[in-house]
Amino acid sequence: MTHVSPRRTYYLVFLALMVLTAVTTGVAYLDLGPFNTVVALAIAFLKAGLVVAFFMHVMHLTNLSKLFAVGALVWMVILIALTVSDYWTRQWGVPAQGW
Amino acid sequence: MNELPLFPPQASTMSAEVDNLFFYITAVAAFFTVAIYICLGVFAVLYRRRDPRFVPRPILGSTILETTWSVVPLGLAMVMFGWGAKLYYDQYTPPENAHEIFVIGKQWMWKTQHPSGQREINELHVPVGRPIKLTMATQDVIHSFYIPAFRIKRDVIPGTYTSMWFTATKPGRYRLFCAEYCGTSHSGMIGWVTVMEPGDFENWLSGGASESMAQSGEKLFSQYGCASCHSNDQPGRCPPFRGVYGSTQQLTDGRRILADDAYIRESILNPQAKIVAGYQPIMPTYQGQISEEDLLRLLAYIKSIGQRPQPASEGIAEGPARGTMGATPAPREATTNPQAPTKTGRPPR
Amino acid sequence: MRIASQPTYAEKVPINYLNAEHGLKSWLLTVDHKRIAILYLLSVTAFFLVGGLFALLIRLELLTPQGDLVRSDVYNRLFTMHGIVMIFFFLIPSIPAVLGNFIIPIMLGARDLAFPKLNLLSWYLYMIGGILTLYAVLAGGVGTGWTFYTPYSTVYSNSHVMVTAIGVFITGFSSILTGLNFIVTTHTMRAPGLTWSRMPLFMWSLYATSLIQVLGTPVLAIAILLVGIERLWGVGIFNPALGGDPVLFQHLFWFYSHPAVYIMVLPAFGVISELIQNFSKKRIFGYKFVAGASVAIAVYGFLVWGHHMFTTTQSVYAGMIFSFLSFFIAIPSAIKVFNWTATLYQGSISYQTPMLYAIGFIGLFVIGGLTGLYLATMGVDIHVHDTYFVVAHFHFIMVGGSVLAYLGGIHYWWPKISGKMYPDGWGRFSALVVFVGFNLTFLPQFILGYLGMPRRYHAYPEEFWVLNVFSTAGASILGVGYFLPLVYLIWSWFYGPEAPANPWQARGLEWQVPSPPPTTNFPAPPLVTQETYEYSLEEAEVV
Amino acid sequence: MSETLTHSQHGTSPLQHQFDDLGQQWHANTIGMWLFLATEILFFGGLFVSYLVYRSTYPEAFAEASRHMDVLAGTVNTAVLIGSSLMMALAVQSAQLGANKLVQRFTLLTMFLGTVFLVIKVWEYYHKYTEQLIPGANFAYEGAMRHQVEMLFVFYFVMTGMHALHMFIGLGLLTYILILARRNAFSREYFFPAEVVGLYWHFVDLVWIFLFPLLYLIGAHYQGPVHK
Ligand code: HEA
Ligand code: HEA
Ligand code: HEC
Ligand code: CUA
Ligand SMILES: [Cu+2]
Repeated sequence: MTHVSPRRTYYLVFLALMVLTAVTTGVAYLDLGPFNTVVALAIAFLKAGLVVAFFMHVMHLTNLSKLFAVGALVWMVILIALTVSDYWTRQWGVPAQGW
Repeated sequence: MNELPLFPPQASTMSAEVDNLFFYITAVAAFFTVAIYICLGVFAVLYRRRDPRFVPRPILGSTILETTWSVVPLGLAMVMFGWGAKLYYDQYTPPENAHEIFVIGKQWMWKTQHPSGQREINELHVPVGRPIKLTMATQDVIHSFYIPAFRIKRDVIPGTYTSMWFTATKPGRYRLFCAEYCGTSHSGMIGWVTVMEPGDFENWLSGGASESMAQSGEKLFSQYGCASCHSNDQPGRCPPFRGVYGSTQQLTDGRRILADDAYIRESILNPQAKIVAGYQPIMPTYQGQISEEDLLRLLAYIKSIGQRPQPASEGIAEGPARGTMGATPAPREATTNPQAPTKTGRPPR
Repeated sequence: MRIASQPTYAEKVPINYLNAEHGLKSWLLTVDHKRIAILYLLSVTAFFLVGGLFALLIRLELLTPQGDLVRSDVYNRLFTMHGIVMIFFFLIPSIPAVLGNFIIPIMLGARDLAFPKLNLLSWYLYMIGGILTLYAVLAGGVGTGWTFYTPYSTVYSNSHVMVTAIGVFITGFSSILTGLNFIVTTHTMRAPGLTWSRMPLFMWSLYATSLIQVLGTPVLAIAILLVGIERLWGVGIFNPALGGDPVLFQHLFWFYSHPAVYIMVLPAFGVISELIQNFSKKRIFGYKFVAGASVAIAVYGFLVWGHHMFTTTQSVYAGMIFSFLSFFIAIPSAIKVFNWTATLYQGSISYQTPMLYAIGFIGLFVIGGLTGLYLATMGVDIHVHDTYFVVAHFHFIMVGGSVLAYLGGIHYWWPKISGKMYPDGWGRFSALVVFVGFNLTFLPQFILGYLGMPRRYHAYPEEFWVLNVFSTAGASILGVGYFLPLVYLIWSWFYGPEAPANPWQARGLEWQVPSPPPTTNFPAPPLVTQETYEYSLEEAEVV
Repeated sequence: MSETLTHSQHGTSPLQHQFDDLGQQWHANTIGMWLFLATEILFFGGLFVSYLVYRSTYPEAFAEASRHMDVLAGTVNTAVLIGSSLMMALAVQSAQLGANKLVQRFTLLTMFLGTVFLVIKVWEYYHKYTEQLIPGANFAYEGAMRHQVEMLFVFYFVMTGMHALHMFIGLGLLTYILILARRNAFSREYFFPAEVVGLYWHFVDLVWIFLFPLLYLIGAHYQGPVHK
């Protein structure tokens, strides 16, 4: 029911996380237009992925726990997507005088 | 206690349409209700327990039946959706020639003002047969402007303009309610809508107000010191207003935006949010200093000197709302970026 | 050591969960799911009476068009407190926390829930939240509507919003923890042989309910927290004067509160599935569809919340998406209704009290659900939004549906819970009274709504008078209908005849243990070899 | 170090009465924690979606506000928290091996780094106070988009405040693990309290991984409103 990872893995993951932190801070000072946000989020997701995969041992979980983890993310996407479907379409194709 | 109406009067072009849809749904609902009740009743009698030891034969189910009673209701429901969405869309698309009336909700009354200057409280006079567009604002909490006889209702949300439109079809007096809970006297925020023959309406309009909304707006314009900067025609430190309303404004950050009600409102309350190209951000904010009523008058004034027909499709495009939250604050952005994908007309994000 | 429980085991045992220990402390510190269920039963009933009292005052005020019984401020607090108490403190915990708590572990063949201490903590959180809310009532009440819409709730209302918000916030965590407990229990505590496809339908529906509780309630918590922060520190989150958007609050609120209506109705579905089968001695028609529909409702339920916001500044397109999806949610509900009806076909139906409630439920839920279709239709909702049509819609589902199912479930499992039988004649009579009173109260409200009577009105125009009188008359009858079970159930607790282990010849592990069950439920984990609803088998063979 | 299922210092079995065996108990505890984390994700999700709505509405104001964040403190804190996550992972690993001494050491290190994080956080808050950037209470920023700028600070305080609250709860749970380790409770069979608390602690770390760029970094390259 359990999997013990070698310490080395943890140290490597830690190193990767630190490097990514440095990168994300560094990149923030370059003006990439809208890509600043994209890069920042991409790195954040990468880091999150590392934590979940190695520190939280998601790979060695039962399918059920994986399902809950994924489910929570899906629900988060529902929350965001449908809310944003309102805010980002409020301007669409409304007649000239506004309504 | 001797009145017992069971159905509301139909007094706008929308009433009959909403009622027809209502009858359609009622027919579907009645069909299923009756069908289920009959089954329940018949089974209840036929299969009542006679012998306590009798064990009925189990029936596991039937995929064909399950599919039927999923697909058929869904089909009927999709008609409701399509029909309802169409009515809704129509309701939010005022005709071009609609006559505009301004409405302000506050705890706990409705104030209305006609462009020609007449003001009313908890009353609204409109002519029969002419599309009327209400532009609505609130000074405090959310209210909701509701005329049951017209089958229309629209929330009035602070911080933005909302609007709705209708064409009354029958002269008479109809109830006007506030439908969104707004505090102590929510139930007292009611009034009457009076629909008149066009001739009577003209008479009614001509009696009363001494100055039009645009005229009062013009006075306010100097009163609030706007005139110290802005003039109608000479460009100087400030943009002139001739032709502004309804045009597309070029902003310093490259966006182009349609100057509609919400844009004008924002330009006054939060001028720094969108700076017109070629000008400095020197305009002071008037947030909290101008009442909603005066704002509407200023708007009427700026409209009166600025209205210019807007070509229907001019590459007007959309983007995420910036600076304003509401629906009217629909400051739409136009694509200036030549290499932007233009198929949908949306600027790249 | 696994034995199939012997039929003799179902006979009376001298020591059961009720008399195993004595004293107040043995109740307040218990971790036994059955005792915690009793704690919930008592508190939920108390809150129902409080909420019902408010309802009675509302109806009395509306007996005349003028607002002459109470001041408008008081009236506003009445319906607010009525809504808050009924929803958060009565209906949401009712079936899951009372019946679910009692029955789930036994149905699954377990000794207790997976986390008994957490279960007790849930009850305490619920009580703390409830007492804070009651404190708010006594201190003068809260008058924002149960929906807490901003900016009224954050900037304008001078009632006790903070205390109530904290109360609801805390109760939310009770709900989350209960849901979590049930899900884990369902996954890990099932008796050997009790596969998912053999699981009772009550379990399926509570499982689906718990998913909603776990995934939806935190968003309510955060929405309420933001309201509290905005109100306390006067910062701008939803306040338009400070750059916020009041409609964002509505998004967050309904992201929880629409799924929450399924928290209130799914457990009812589960109860009805049990009742229909056991009182017609017939396995459900289309087990897989009925079970799957519960989960489908839990999932779809999260996709439709914007249908409460058609008249706001919500974009037309988002509105269309939400409307479109709202119709899909009708399908799993339809599947349930049709399958229940089909189950009766060629059954052997007996009309004891629980079954009367079950049939009443179907009849009223159908009307309540179908009127939801009017509301999901955008063009019509523009007219009936925030009118009594909506009030009638949700009372049909929540009172005509869920409350009836709750009463049906209480009557059904009462012999198990109390070990006593109640007088069935009185039971059937009061079920009838409830049904009549209910229809008289809420049917006229549909007409009122389409006529245009707005909800949350303290006084109303004269032309709505007659229908309101009907409604108030109905509410009084309804009150009597609720009062009767209160009396005879309490009576039976003390004086009723002893109940056998399985008074209804029903199926399900809970009927295999004595009434009332011993503290550990089963002497050893039972082995399940059959699906739950095998009426043709002799009882002894079932386990 | 204890090997047997039923062993602990006090002679009572770690197996709780409602479970049949430790495997079942482990399973229940792990999925319980994952479910709880699902709840937590949606709890923060409500905040994130509000943030998203306002940021996409007021991009400039948010960038402007973000320039007032202390990027250095934020970066250091990120590193500190990741470090504490590493210690946590090592503590869990030690528990899996039944090495109670190591569990104690790593748990203490985790708690130490967690505390450092909170101290830096408080220090940051204090600076916001002296710079008069606390919304509602003393917000002295007087630029053009005052309210919109203030909005990001509201989110800053609510989000980091909620995060800090979770850290406090985490510290409490770690204390519990410390006590268990001192009692030599962990063994190769019975280690899941550490594992479950570890999941929680890593989750808190995860939240911060998103908060950091979203709050601190969006203004780093921003030069103020463009006025050509
Ligand atoms: C338990 C509670 C519960 C349940 C289960 C439901 C179920 C449904 N509700 Fe309801 N609703 C509420 C409680 C509930 N509601 C509350 C409390 C409010 C008001 C909140 C407030 O503002 O205070 C509300 C408000 C509300 C609104 C907003 C109204 C407004 O404010 O303007 C809408 C709009 O779409 C709606 C729709 C629906 C729909 C489509 C369903 C569907 O799930 C119903 C599905 C069921 C059926 C359809 C019946 C069975 C099917 C058949 C017999 C087959 C035939 C079917 C077809 C032809 C499709 N509800
Ligand atoms: C579970 C939910 C639930 C339940 C069970 C009920 C039950 C009832 N409700 Fe409720 N109602 C809501 C949920 C519920 N309601 C909600 C959410 C709202 C919206 C609130 C808002 O707008 O914010 C609402 C609003 C609402 C209104 C609209 C108010 C308005 O908009 O102005 C009305 C009006 O008739 C009403 C009536 C009733 C009646 C007559 C009952 C009856 O079924 C109640 C019958 C019960 C009794 C009559 C009590 C019996 C008790 C005794 C006899 C004992 C006496 C008491 C003591 C000894 C302490 N309700
Ligand atoms: C100190 C000078 C000043 C005063 C006083 C002032 N404005 Fe302005 N206004 C400006 C400048 C400069 C601009 C252009 C830059 C911008 O968009 O902010 C502007 C822009 C506008 C616009 C947008 C015009 C367009 O072309 O898009 C409107 C509308 C407006 N002002 C209305 C008002 C009103 C109404 C008042 C008084 C209540 C007022 N202004 C007072 C300086 C001023
Ligand atoms: Cu204004 Cu209700
Ligand atoms: Cu809903």
